Amino acid sequence: MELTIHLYGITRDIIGQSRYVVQLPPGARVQQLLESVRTSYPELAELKSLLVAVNEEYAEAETPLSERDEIALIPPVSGG
Amino acid sequence: MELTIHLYGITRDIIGQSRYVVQLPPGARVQQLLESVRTSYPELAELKSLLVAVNEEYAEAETPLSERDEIALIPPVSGG
Amino acid sequence: MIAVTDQPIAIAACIDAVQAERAGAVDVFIGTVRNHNQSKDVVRLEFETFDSMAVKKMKELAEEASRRWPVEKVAMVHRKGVLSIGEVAVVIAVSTPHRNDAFEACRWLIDTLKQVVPIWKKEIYENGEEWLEAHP
Amino acid sequence: MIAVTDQPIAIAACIDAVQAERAGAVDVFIGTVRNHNQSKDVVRLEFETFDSMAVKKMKELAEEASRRWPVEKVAMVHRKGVLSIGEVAVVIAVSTPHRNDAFEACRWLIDTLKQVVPIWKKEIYENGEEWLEAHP
Repeated sequence: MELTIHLYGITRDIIGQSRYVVQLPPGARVQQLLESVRTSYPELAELKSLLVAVNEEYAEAETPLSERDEIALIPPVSGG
Repeated sequence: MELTIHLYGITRDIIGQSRYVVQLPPGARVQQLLESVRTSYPELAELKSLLVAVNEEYAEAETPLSERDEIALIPPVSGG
Repeated sequence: MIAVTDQPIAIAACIDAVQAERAGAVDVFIGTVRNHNQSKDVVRLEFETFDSMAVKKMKELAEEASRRWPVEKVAMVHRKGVLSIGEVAVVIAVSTPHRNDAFEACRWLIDTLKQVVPIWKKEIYENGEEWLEAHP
Repeated sequence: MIAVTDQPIAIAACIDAVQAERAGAVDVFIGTVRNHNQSKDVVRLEFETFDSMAVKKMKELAEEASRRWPVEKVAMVHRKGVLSIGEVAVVIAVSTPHRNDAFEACRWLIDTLKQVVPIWKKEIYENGEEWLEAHP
């Protein structure tokens, strides 16, 4: 399946665009998405943390993904 | 000596005026002032506390008083 | 800005007064007149103040806070006279480089103001009135 | 009032938004852009936000604060875009019947906002820039 990942902050800078399309097998989970993007962009592995938001909610490593989900990479937040 | 005592809040209500003149022997201290006003107005003894300010500073029981001092009774404060 | 006033307190002016380039945090405490206290319905409040000593003590508190925490600026304004429900009785604003200090200094200032600054609050009810904290 | 905005934050509107007759206390936290951070001179800041999720998370925090403390009302507004030194990045206002709860809820809200709300801060210096908190 083809997932569109929304990028913010330093992940946008590292990947160089605000959306990133990744191909994953059907039924892939958050953990596989993270492994895929870290393989393509090793700089992401140097971040203090890297979470995934699915439909505006922080997702677990085991959360399954689908093409209908709104998916975002969430590097360490620093608001306030 | 004749001391003029400034009154605020409940002490003003109890004594019924905003200034109160008290006669004390020369060299009298804060403690004697408190004893004098409590004798004249026993309701003052029922307050949670009663302090004396001399020249805009909280005074000790042993602080001597003079006619040149600005003296005030300070019942329990409740600002804020 | 440290003052006792018989006019409505300008909160924005208090906040403006603590602006500082090195400050990353401002904490502002606003005490307002609420309609209920210890199961009594409050109609209005009256604050009486020993003005000159109150301002002197508030300045001392601001200095003490600046010794205890890395404070940039402090504003403290207390209202006096008759206040209706919802009106602002006191505003304390503190600016510091980091937020924990702003919270701690501001909280210490309002707690200590209530203990040592010569200001007295009378609550007026439908059937009576009472000077707060007066009796044990 | 809970929002992310690219316009200057109206502090007075945040304070007005938490007015309540039962509230005797309002605590307001204001985060501003300071000119110095970890020994670097900051020229300006840039906040990037995941708007819809940020507002959702801020609403969840306001609800959680209202479960933990007897909160009357909460206002949280975060700025996004480019900010100069001294500009307001975030305002959190909380009203409660008694002051301790206002301080505690407000402090918890800003601490937790900084941990979970998807907002990212980039500091711009004379010679470079850096996304804060990104690296260990």
